[in-house]
Amino acid sequence: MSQVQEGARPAAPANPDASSTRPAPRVAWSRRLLTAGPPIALIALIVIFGAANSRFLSGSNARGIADQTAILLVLAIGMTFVILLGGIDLSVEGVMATSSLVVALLAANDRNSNDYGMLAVLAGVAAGALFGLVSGLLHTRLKIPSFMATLGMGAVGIGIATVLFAGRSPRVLDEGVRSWGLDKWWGFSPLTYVAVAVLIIGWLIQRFTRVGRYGYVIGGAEGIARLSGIPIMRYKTLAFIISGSTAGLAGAMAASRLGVGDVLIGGGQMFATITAVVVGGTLLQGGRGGVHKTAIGALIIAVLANGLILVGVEPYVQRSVQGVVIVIAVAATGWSLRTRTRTIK
Amino acid sequence: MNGPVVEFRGVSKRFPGVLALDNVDVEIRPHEVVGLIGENGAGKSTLLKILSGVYQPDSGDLIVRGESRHLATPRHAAAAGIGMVHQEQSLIGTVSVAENILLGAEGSSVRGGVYNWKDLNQRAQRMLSKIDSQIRPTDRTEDLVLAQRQMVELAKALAVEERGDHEPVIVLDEPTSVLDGDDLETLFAEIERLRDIASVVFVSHRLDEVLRVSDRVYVMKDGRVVAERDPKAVDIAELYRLMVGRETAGEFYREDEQLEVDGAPDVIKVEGLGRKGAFKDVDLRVRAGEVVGLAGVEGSGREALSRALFGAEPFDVGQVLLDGARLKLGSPSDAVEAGIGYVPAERRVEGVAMGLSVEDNIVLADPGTISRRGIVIPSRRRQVVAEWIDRLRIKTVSTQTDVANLSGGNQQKVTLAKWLSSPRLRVLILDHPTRGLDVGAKEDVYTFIRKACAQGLAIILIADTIDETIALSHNVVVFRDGEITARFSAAPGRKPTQVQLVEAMV
Amino acid sequence: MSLFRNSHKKRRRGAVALAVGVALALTACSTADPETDSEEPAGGDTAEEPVAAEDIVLVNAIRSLSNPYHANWAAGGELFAESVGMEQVVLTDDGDSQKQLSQIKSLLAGGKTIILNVDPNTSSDAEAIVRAVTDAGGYVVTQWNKPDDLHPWDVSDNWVSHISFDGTVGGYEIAKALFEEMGGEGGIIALQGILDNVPAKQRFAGLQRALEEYPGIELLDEQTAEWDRNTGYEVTQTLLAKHGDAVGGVWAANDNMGLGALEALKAAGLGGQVPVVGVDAVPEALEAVQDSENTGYLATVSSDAFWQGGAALALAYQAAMGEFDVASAGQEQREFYGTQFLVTKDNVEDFLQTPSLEDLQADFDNPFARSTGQIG
Amino acid sequence: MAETVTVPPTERTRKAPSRQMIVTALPSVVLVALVLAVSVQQPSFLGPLSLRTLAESAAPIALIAIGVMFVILTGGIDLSVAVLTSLGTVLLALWMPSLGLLGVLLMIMAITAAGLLNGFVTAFAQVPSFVVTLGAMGLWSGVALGLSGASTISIGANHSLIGWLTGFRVGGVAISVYLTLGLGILVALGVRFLARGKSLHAIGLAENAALMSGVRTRRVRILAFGASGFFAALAATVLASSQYSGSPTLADALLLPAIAAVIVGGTAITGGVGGPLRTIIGTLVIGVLRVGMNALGVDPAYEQIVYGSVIIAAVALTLDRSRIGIVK
Repeated sequence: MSQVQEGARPAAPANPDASSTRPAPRVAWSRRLLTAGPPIALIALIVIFGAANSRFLSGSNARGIADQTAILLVLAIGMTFVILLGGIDLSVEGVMATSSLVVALLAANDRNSNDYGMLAVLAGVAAGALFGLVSGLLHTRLKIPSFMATLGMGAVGIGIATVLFAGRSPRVLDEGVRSWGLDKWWGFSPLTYVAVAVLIIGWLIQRFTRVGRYGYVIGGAEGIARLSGIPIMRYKTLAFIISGSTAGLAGAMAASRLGVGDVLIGGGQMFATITAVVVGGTLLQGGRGGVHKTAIGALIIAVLANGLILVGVEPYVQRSVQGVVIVIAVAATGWSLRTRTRTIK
Repeated sequence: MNGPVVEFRGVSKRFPGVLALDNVDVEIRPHEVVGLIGENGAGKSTLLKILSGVYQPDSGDLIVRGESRHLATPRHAAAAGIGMVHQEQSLIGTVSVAENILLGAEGSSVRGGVYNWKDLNQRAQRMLSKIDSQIRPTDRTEDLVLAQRQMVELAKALAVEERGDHEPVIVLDEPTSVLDGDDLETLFAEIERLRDIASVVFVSHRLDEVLRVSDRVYVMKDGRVVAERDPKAVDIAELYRLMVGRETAGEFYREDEQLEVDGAPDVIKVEGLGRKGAFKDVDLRVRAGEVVGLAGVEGSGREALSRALFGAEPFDVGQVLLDGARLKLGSPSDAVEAGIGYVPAERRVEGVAMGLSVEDNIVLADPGTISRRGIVIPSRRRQVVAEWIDRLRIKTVSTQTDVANLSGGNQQKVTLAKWLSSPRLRVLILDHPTRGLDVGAKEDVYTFIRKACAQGLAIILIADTIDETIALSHNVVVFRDGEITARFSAAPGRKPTQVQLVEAMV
Repeated sequence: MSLFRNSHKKRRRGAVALAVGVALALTACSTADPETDSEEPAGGDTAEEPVAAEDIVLVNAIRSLSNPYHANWAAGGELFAESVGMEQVVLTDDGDSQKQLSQIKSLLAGGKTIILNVDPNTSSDAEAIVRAVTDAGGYVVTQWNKPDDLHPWDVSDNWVSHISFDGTVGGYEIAKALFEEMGGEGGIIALQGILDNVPAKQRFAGLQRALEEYPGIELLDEQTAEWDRNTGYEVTQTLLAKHGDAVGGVWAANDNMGLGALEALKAAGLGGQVPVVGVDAVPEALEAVQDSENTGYLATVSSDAFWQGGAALALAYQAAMGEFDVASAGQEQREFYGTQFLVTKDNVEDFLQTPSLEDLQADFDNPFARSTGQIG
Repeated sequence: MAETVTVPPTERTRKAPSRQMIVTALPSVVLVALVLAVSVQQPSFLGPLSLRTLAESAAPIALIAIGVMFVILTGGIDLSVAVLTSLGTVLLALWMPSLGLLGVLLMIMAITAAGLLNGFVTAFAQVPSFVVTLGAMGLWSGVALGLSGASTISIGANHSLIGWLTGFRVGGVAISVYLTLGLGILVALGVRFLARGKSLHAIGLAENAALMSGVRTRRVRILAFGASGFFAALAATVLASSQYSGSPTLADALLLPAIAAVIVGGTAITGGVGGPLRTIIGTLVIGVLRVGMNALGVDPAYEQIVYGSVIIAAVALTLDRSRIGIVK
């Protein structure tokens, strides 16, 4: 129990002298870093790239960034709910793959005679939600660590997608679905508005519902939550369902954008997503953060990717950068919690 | 109504190897503050846990407002109008005060999973005004100072009254342990106020506080209620005698086996040791064959000191000398290699390695005894393990048994064997070595402590009870608020009285 | 990067089952290995007198049957087998190098003489496969992937030939088609593949050659899109933002990225206005080319999988039969480039239908007919 | 998982033995069952050649698996091990032609160092291992792609230096197989007979107790990650030997099979239970499963589904729930 509480708040000092001092200074420092850091980093990046390349700040590129943030943002918002609980969802790429194929094969396509239009998108989301449900149940009922459960489910997702894929990417012919990726509303791709909508919904859930509020409670101190009689399993499972649904939606968005369903359509997204969440300032230890922070994080990642391309850096360098960033972000935010006898696995 | 709000009738609770509550009768009447005192392991916390629905009694009745109740979970207890203020804080830092106060009891404020903040905050505000606190329901909890959080805890406990139409019973478990000065006064003021709207159970190590706020005091000892007193008609000294008084003393603690240590060489010396917020200016010396007992209430700094001496926690200033050589204590392994052993209070987490066999546990600390140049010699391992299982009379099916399958007493013996079997051991730190053990196991432990002395070990003892401390030690050092407030010589026959210690402790 | 790297491009069952079945039948009976040739340090074997037809197994080892390119490849092999009145075995490895190797090995275990026409997963697999086959006295023709510094004549006469396709030609041809469409004026962006195999580098070299010939064309930017459609989309989108209207055309090192670019252009409202070219002639690209007025997908390049599956197998077969004397063959026959075809809307129809045996018989009889010279 | 907590309730003691027995026996049973099932479908499966192929293709996976096992025994995980193997093959291809044997040594040292780095960050920054190694996964794959120019590099000169690993056969089986078995046995002996051999298990089972008994838990944890890197390097050598080259993504596909092998072998993801020999059995189960799926005519497309399910099922089965309070 003890370590878990450490994660939640500064341990109460043993002696009176220290009792009335506020949360230990180092914690305050790391909290300041959490709140102020990401926005500053974002602005810094924009300034740097703006200086490096005049086109970076052009309207068309801004729209490009918005479009490229859309899918990542949707994924990251869902992931935030899981990470707030101290869990993780490594299955996003698999879920996206399955979802994209479900969408491509249910909407009008060049493989079969289905033509369910927008219902296909719903089906994609539903498929994602189902994955989330299974991951959640595996995690809560069987007590399988979330990263293991979702690692497995991710593989299953890829597998199902591969079966549906059957060697050739089915093309989406449905005008409605395609228009998501192709139309422009006031200059922005509809996908951008979808992402914004998801962001708002995510924020409302986090602010006004049990799922959201208990996310902080359970992630902050699961033991206390249990003592307070909160049905922890239910809310954990719900968080995974949310994450699964957003991954499903992201898969649908990718399908509508590229006009195909593909097994590798989510390639690299898991990294980008986790990075976006932790860079935004949500602790992997759980209990701290939120979708509003994640929005910043997603923008940082997208700007970084876009800027690096503009400057002409090979895409796979981003992978290294993101990898390092994840670890540093987690290490920095958890630094003040280190003790000699703390056990971290 | 004027009958008792809560009544324990002949309640007993047994845990493996120990009878935690033995036929206890306690009653809490409306609008009174009941004090509950007793040493560690006297049964206080078990009583409270039953009251708050964490444990259920094996036998006897818990009667709430006239009817016998089975409180299966904390929720049931809360529904019955019983609210806890836990010893270690039970607030979530990252959410608002209101959410904490009504955690798990949002009720009307959450419809269909959707929050009605206005309503939630109003209800929380009502609780806060009851103890007329200035804290705003919308404040972020982790931004409050500890005293304020204590108030929120109170408000949270009060919130249980919303669940029924009756006045609540508020249980304050060591609420003062993290408070001081003005904060303390505010708390007492609150308790006064609570008396008008609720019944209060007040548990504390600080007897003066108990006497000050309570209308009645129950004294617990060895799982029994040994006395019920009127605070006006009793003084601290008597309370302590009731709490710890034991006739068995002498032979029970093997005092006759206590050896003379005058003139024995210093083994470990502690000079000006200190860590901010834990302990300061600690000077100690322990001679070969000597037991130095550290006395003090919880949080007095003695536990922190013992862990620092073992390298499990850091210290800022001062130094530790072993046989005159300065020690580097960067980690427990440093201490172990220097010949310091530690028997932790958290036996089952830090003492024995659950899942490993008895054999592996015994050789865990110093594999050197069973290996040559890093390679295990099976024959020697068998022999060493067998020897110590025999010496400490460890009851186990085989050497390969998972130590988790042993009783608490035998687990403690395994922990002792782990250290005693190491030839390089010079100093043994015992942190509550008899906690949770039955009488038989306790006596064994005492015997081994004496034996260890005979081998010339230096022993630092944090005992479970005061008389244990006095009886086992050659010298007793008393801590309060992280500082040494008194030192007593405790040679056989010339032992200090408990009262003397107590006065130095509080 | 993906945690599930190995997962992609998994295929249908039929072929696997078939392969296993045959492998089974083979392991049952067995014949003596052909005698070894002393002058061959690498320990390979060559057949001085032809191998009896009944001791031969015709094998096409490809990624899978349900990707159209390799499906056509297998169909070509089928045509050849038919022409010599034999059965062909098709091994599919689903992009798994380990599996590709072990499948071939277990087939070799059968003891018959293997006539193998293989498309190694990566150039790293080529050597292992070749050594396995030649050590067992089989005959192998490799295509596309092999380490540059490894040559058939250094290894064994049983490694009959390595056939590849000069990426520079493909890259050059589509570039020319693109530039012509642009009227020799304007700026283009280029999508590079992962430089995992030679073609990527060559195709880009081809582009550069074309650029020299068309001074009016400016290469605004070149970025790798990792052969990937999604990356192709995002890179194109970003480069469009970077260069705005300056972008008059998109050159892609393969159709996947080209099609990604196509989507990005559509999304940018430039669908059909900015021409795109790619390589590989994947069906989607062919369809896009068919309709190039609207899509703007001008051209792609085909290496004619039917020929790759049939003629190359024929070559190995002829070597086994002694009809083609490997030992005395020149290097230009041991490592040569096959012919590629620029596919535009004028000739796209030919590539949308399966050829008949008549169409290919000539190439089976003389596999070198389509050689465009030695590799390198 | 991030912060699993040690809670030692007493009821575990009763369940434990039976669960232990299952976990220990089951893998071997499953293996035998699978082999029978497959050989019924495909008698030639028991023929020397297919067995050889099985053993030789299992060797590198087994090496990687044994590496991860060290980390899993401590209760952690190493997601970067496969990527490190790929990086290893690249380094070999880059260094061996010019440096020869020295190149091999350098590569092994470099990859081991990368493993140790994982350990340092985990132990000193106290960051959950799956985060550290997830990051490392991204970092090193990027490095591998960069160093190799994202291309496959053939090992021309000096290949013979490692070629014998898979090229030279004794009793019909390549040296790499003996190497793997040998190392497995060696590790098993080490656990049994080294004075500190039980440290890994102690940390996995009860880290606090181990720490408070003077076990240098940080050092042990770091060494575990180092071992993981070391075995990754060996796997890289074997792969490079059989592939005659190095490629930045050569071994990435082996992560899931390797983890699956460890868990299926009966090593609990919670740590403290398991060993190298079990892991080798686990590898064989996975290997036979793979071959078997083809033999039984299962669509290769289902492989991933099977892996995923197998991992989850195995974790669920071997997990010691009594030892984890709060699972994350």
